[in-house]
Amino acid sequence: MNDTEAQPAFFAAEGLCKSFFGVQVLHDMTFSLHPGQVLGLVGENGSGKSTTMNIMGGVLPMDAGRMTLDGADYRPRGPRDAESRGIAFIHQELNLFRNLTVAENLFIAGFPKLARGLPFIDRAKVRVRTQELLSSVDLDVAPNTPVSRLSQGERQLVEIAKALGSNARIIIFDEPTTSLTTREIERLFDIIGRLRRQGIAIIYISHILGDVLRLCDDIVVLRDGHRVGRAPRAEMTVERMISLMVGRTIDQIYPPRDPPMSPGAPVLEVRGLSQRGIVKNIGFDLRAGEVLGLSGLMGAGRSELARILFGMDPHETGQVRVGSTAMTTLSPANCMAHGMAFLTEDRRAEGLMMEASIADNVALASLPQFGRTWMRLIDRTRLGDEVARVSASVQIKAPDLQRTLVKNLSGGNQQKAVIGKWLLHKPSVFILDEPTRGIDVGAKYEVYKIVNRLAAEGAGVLFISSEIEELTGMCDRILVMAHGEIRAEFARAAFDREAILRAAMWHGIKEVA
Amino acid sequence: MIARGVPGNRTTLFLLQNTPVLLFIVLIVGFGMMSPRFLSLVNFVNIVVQAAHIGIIAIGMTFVLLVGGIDLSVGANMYVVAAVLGLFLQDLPLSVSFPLVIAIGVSFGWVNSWFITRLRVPAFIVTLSTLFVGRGLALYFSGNKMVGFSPSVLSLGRASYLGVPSAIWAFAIVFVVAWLTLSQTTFGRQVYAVGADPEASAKAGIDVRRILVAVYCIAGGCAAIGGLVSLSQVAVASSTFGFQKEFPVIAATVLGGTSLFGGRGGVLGTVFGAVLIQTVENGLVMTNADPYLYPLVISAIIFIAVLVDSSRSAILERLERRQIRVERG
Amino acid sequence: MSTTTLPTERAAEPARRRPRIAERLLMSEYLVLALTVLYVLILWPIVPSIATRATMLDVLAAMMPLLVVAIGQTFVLIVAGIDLSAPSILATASVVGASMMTDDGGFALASGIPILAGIVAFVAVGLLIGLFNGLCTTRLGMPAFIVTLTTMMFFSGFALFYTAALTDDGSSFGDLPASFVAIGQGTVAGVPYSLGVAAVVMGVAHLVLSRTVFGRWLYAIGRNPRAAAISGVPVRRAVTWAFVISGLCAAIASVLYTGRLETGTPVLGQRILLDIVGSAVIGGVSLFGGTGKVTQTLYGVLFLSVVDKGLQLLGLDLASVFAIKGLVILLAAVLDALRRRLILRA
Amino acid sequence: MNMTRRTLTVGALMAAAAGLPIMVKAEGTKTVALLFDSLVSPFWVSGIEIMRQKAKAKGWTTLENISNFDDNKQFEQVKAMISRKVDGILIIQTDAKAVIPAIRAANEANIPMVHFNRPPAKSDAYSVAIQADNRKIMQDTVSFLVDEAKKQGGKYKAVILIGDLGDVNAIQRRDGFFDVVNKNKDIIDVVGRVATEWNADKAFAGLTNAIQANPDVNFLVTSSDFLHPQIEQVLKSADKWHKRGEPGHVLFGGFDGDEGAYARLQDGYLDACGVQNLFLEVDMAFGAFEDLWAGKKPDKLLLDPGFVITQASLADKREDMWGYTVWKKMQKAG
Repeated sequence: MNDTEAQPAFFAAEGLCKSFFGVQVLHDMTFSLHPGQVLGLVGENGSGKSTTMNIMGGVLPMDAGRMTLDGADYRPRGPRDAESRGIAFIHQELNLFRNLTVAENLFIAGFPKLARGLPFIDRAKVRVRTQELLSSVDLDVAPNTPVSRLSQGERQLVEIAKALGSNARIIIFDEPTTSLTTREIERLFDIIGRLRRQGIAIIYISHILGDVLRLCDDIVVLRDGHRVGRAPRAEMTVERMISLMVGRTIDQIYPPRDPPMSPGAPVLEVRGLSQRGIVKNIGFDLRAGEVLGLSGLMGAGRSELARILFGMDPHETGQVRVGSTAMTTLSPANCMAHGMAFLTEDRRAEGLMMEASIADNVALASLPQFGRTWMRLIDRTRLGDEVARVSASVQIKAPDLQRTLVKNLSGGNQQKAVIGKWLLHKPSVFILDEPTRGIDVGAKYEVYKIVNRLAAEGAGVLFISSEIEELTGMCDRILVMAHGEIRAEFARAAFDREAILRAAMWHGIKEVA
Repeated sequence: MIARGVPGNRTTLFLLQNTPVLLFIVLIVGFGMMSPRFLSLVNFVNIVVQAAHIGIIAIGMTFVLLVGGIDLSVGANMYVVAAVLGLFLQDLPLSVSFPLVIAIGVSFGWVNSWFITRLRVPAFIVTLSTLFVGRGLALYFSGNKMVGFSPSVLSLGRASYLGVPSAIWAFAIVFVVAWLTLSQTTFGRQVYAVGADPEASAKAGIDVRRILVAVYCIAGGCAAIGGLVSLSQVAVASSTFGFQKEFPVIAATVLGGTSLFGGRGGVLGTVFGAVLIQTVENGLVMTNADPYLYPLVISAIIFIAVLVDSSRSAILERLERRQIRVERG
Repeated sequence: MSTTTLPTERAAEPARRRPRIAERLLMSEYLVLALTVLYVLILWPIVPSIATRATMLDVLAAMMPLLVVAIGQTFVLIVAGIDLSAPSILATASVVGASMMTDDGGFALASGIPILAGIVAFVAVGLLIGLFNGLCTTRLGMPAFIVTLTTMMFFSGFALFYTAALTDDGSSFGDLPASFVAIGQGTVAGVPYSLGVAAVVMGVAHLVLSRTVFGRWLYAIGRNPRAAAISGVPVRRAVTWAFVISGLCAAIASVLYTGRLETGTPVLGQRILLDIVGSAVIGGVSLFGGTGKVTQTLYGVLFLSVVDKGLQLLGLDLASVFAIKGLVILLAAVLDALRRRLILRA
Repeated sequence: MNMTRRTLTVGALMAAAAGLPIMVKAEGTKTVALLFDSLVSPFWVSGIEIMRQKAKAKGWTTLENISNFDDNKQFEQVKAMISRKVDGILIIQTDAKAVIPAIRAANEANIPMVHFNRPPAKSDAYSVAIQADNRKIMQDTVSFLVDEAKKQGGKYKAVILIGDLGDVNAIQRRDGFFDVVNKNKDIIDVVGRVATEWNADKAFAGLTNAIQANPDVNFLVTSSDFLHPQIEQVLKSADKWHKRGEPGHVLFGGFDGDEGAYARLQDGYLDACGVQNLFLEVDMAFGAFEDLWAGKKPDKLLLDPGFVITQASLADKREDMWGYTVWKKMQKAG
C-alpha cells in the first residue's frame, strides 16, 4: 500500500458538475488517482457514479470543473480520445462483436499492417500480440476463437485485454461481476491485482460492497450526486458504506411486511423438474400470500428455472401444478391462462416495447380480456380506464400514458410499466426476476410495496434476486440454488445472510474441500 | 458446451453444415446422368462464364448486405454504365473508357450512400428511387436506343488469356480482391463489425459512416464491372439491360449464406451461390427441358438451399442458447 | 445532434413564424398528402386535365387494386416482414381464377356457378400461397425476404406454365363472363364497384389494425417479438395470419385487375412489386416493423398513382418518366427523413 | 429548415423543367398518342422514330407513353390520353386480350384506336390493327432455309430462339417455325428451344448452353433480329461464325429486318430474314387514322404481308427494308 501512496497522483478531477434537463445530477465531484491504485466507487443507482465515469471516459461533457492528466488539462472529446489518452472504460454491457474472433475484437479499431503501403493485416503479428495480451489476463483461448463461443467471464477478460492493448493507464470497471461465475470473479480479481502491480490505476464500480472492500485501496461513496465520503480501506466497513450510501439505516429500505397469519393453499407446485445442464430435480411449493425468495449466484440456474416455469425454455422431466391444474404443456400463453406472470431480468429486450407508449405496454398481456364480439374489437374505454387505474396503482410518473414512449422513462418507471402490464392480467402467481435491477432507491421502495400488496391480496410471489439483503428484507421464505439445484431453504425466522451465502457458494466450497 | 449439447450428433452437424455443397453435388450428378455433355470441362467453364456478371455484382452486394444494408439499384447502375460507355467509346479508347465508367459506377454507389448516411433515408427506399432515376438517366444517354459496341469490346468478351476466358478472369480478380479486402484488411473486418452492431462499432472507434459509404461505392463499382462483363458478352444494351437484376443478385448472395441482417456471410459463399444458380439453368438447357419449367426448378432449388441453411442456423442457435441468455444478464 | 443544432435554433428565434408553419406541415401525418397536392398544383399549368373530375375518378378507380394489395403488404410490414410474392399471387390467382370461367380450362363452367367458383379459386390461391409464406417464415425459421422471393419466382413461372398448358395462344385467358368483368369495371351511380370493394377492404383492415386484439398483437410483434411472446402473444400464429392476409388481399386485387382487364394474364402485376412496397413505405409504414397505418398506405398509393397519372398525361419519353418518378420518391423519402429528425428533436 | 426549403425549391425546379418540353397544343392540328409497351428492340425504336417523323410531316403532335409490359398501366395510359382528348391512339399492347377494355374506353370516348404490329383478341369493341403476318413471314423464311438445306443435303440440327412466351408475336413466329420444320422432320431435328424472354443475356446464355449441348448445330433461327449480336458472339466463340459458302457455315434465319440484319446479310453471315415492312405499317396505321377521322370504317385487321429478303434478293428489295435506311444513316454518320 505504501508504495502506491508514495507516488504522486497522475489523474485528478476537481469540482465536476453535470446537469440533465436542468436537474443537477452531479455536484462538485472531486477525486484523484495514483498509479497502481484501486479506487472503489459505490452508491445507489442514480447517485452519480455512471455520470462521473462517463465524463471521465469522454462519453459526456462536463458542465463545470476540471480534470487533469499528468498535470495537463484533460477534456476528452469522445471515447476514442479518452482511450488514446490511456483511459479505458469497460462497460457492464460488453462492447464485443460476437461474429468476430478474439483477435479481431482486440484490433478492430486498427490492425497492424503487413507492410507500409499495403493494406493487408499482419496476421502473424496479430496472433502474437493477441497471445501476449491474452496471457497477461490469463485467458487461455486461441486468438482465432469466435467471441460467440466464449463465456461471459472470458469475454470480460477479452475486454480487459483490449484495454491493455490500447496501453490504458486507467481502467474503469462498471459492475464487472454481475454476470460472472464465482470462479470467474476470482480470476478477475487476480488480474486486477496484477494490473495494479504494473502501475495501472483501476476504478472499480460495484454494488457488491464486500468485493469493493476486499479489492480497493480507497473507497468513494456517492449519494444523490454528492460525494458523501472517502476513506482508505482500513477505515471503511460495509455497514458504514451502506449508511453513507442511503443516508439512513437498512430497516427503512424495505416497507414493513406482515407475513400471512396462516400459509395459504399452494398456488404453484413444482416436482422433479430437470433439464440437462440447466436445472436438476427442482421441487418446491409457492403458497397464496407468500413471497418466496430465490437466491443463488450468477449461473446457479435461478433465471433459467423461472424461464422453464413460464414455458419459455424446454424441460425434460418434472411436473408443474398451477393452482389446481396440472400443466401438461408449458408455454407463456398457457401459463398466463392459468394466472401466471413473469417479469424477466432483461426489461429492455424482453419486457417492453421501447418505441411504444406506456398504455400500449401495460395493455399488451391482457388484450384478449378486452375483446368484444367475434372480431375481438377492443373495448377502448374500458381498456383505457383499466390501464389508467393500474398505472396509478403502481405510480408510473409520466405526463401522458397514451403518448409518452416507454423509452423516455427512467428505469424505475419502465419497471413499473412492466409490473403494471402483469397486474392488469391479475396474476395469482408472479415470478419476479431481479425486479429492482438498475432502478433507484425510491423506485425500489415502491416496487417492494407493490409486491407486499400483491401478496396481501392472495397472490404467490417468487422473488429472484442477487442481493441477499433484498431477499431477507422482502421474503417470507428463501430457497437457495447452486449449480442448478435447490441447496437450502430458510424460513424468515432463520434468515442468516452468511448461511445463505454459504449455501449459494456450495459448489465453490466443495471444490476447495 | 457445444459438445455437451449434442452428444453423438457430429455426423448430422457435419452433413447440415455442408448441405449446400451436397445439394450442389446431387445436382451435378443428376444433370450429368441426364446429359453426358453437362459434365465436360468446357461446360463447366461455360457455367462460370455465364455466372460471372451476376457473381461480380453479387460480390458487391455481399459488402452491402454485410453491413445490414441493401442495394436495389445495381441493375440500373449497370444500364447507366452501358449507356455512358456507348457515348465514351465514340471518342475514347477502351483503356480510358473502362476505368471512367467504373468510376461512374462507384459514384452511383456514392450517391446512394450520401442519402443513406447523411440524410438517414432507409437504404431500401434510396436505392429504389435511384433505380428509377438511374434507368431514366441511362435512357437519356442512350437516346432510348439500343447501345451497340465496337468489335473491340466484343472481342474482349470472347478473349481468353492463358486458356481462361476473360469473364472468368474478371470474376476471379474481383473475387480475390474482395476476399482479401474482407478477410485481410482492417476495413474488411470493420465491415463485419458494423454489420453486427453499428453502435458498438462507433464506440470501438470505427468510422461507421466511412464504412457505409465505402460499401455502397464498392457495390456500385462491382455493378459497373459486372455490367461491363455482361456487355462484352451480349454485345448490346437494350432498354431492359440490367432490368430487375437485383433479384438474382440478392438471391445469389443470400444463397451463398450472407445474412440480410448484416454481420454474417462472405464472398466465397456468394461465388458459390451465383455458380449454383447458373448450374441449374445450364443443366436445364443441357437436358433440353421445357423452358416453362426453368423458373419453377430454379426457385425450388433456391428454396431448398435456404431452407437447409436456416434449419442449420436454428440448430446452431439452439446449441448456443444458454450462452446467449447468460450474456444478457 | 441536438446539442449542435441548439444554438442555430436559438439564433432563428426572431424569424420563428415562418419555419413553424413549414415545420408543422413537415411533421404532420399528412405530409405525403400535401406533397400529392403540391405535385398536382405544379403540373396544373402544364396539363390542366390533371385537375379534372374525370382524371380524378380515373386515378381513384385505377389505384384501388394497388391499394388493396398494398394494404395486405402493410400487415406483413407491421410485423417486420416483407411479402415479395404479391405480384406472383396476382398473376397466379388471375390465371387460375380466369381458367375456371372461360373455355380455356373451363373447370367450373359445368358447375352452374362459374363466377362464384372462379372467385373462390382466386381467393384460394391467395390464401394458400400466403399460408405457405407464413408457415415457412414462422415454422421453418426462414427469412421472409427470401421465402417470398422464391415463391415470387416459382409462382410467376407457374402462372406462365399454367397459361401455356391451357390456352391456345399460350398468352392469356380472355372472354371472361360479363358479370365477372363488371366487378372490375362496373359502376353504381358513377362510383366504380372496385372503389366499393377497396373501401370495404380498407375499412376492415383499418378496424382490424387499430381496434382489435389481433391488430395490437401485430404491432407488438413488430416492435419487440420477444416481449410479445413473453406477454402471451401467439407470435407464430399472428405472423402466419399476416402473410395469409397479404395473400388474400393480393387475391382480391387480382379479381379487380382481372375484371378490369377482362383477361386472366400470367404477367399481371409483374412490374409493380416496387410500387406495392414503395407506396406503403412512402406513406410512412416502416420496413423495420411496429408502425404503419392503413391510412398511411392509402396516402402512399394515392401519391404514387397521382405521380404516375401526371407522367402519363405529360406523355413524356421513358427517360423523363423514370427520372421524375425516382426523384419524386426520393424527395418524399428525404422529407420524411427530415420529419423524423424534427420529431426526435421535439 | 434551410435544407428543407432548398429541397423544395429543387423539387419545384425539377418539376418545372420536366414541364418545359411540353409544347402548347396548336389550334387545329391533330394530336396522336403513341403508346408502346417497350422500346426493347431496334424495331420499336425505329418504329417510334419513323412515326415521329411522319407525324411531324403531317403536322400532327405526338404524345408518348411506355407501359413497360404492364397491361394495367397501359390501360391507365389510354385513360390519361382520353382525358387529354387526343385525336387518335396508336397502341402496342402486351396482351391481346387485356387491351380490350382500353379499346372499349376509346370507343366510348369516340377516339380512334389503331393497334400497331400486334392485333387485339376478338371482341365486340372496334379498333383497327396493323400487323405483320408473322406466321406467314416466318414460314416463308424458314422454308427458304429448308430449301437451302435440301440443296446442300445432309441432316440438320436446329435451334430456335423464342421470344417472350407471353407475347403473341413471339408465339406466332415460333408456330411459323414449327409449321415448316415439322413437315421436314426427316432432315431437320430441333435440338434446342431457347426461351429468351426478349432478354439479351438470357438469349446469350441459353444459346451458349444449347450449342454446348449440341456442338453440331447448323441451323439457327431467331424470332427477332435484335438478338443478332449475342448470336454472333456465341457462334464466334464456338467457331461457327462463317460466311455462306464457307465450310462450317450455320444456316441462319432472322426476323424483323433491322440494320444489323442488313449488315449481316450483306457480309454473308445471314441467309434469310423475314422483314416486317415498318414503313408500310406506319403508313397503314396513319392512313387508318385519316380514314377513321373521315368517317370511314376500315377492316379490323390490316395485314402487312412482309417479305423475305435473302442475300440474292438483297439489292432488289433493300429499299423496302427499314433496317437498310437506318444502316445507311449510320454509315453517313460515320
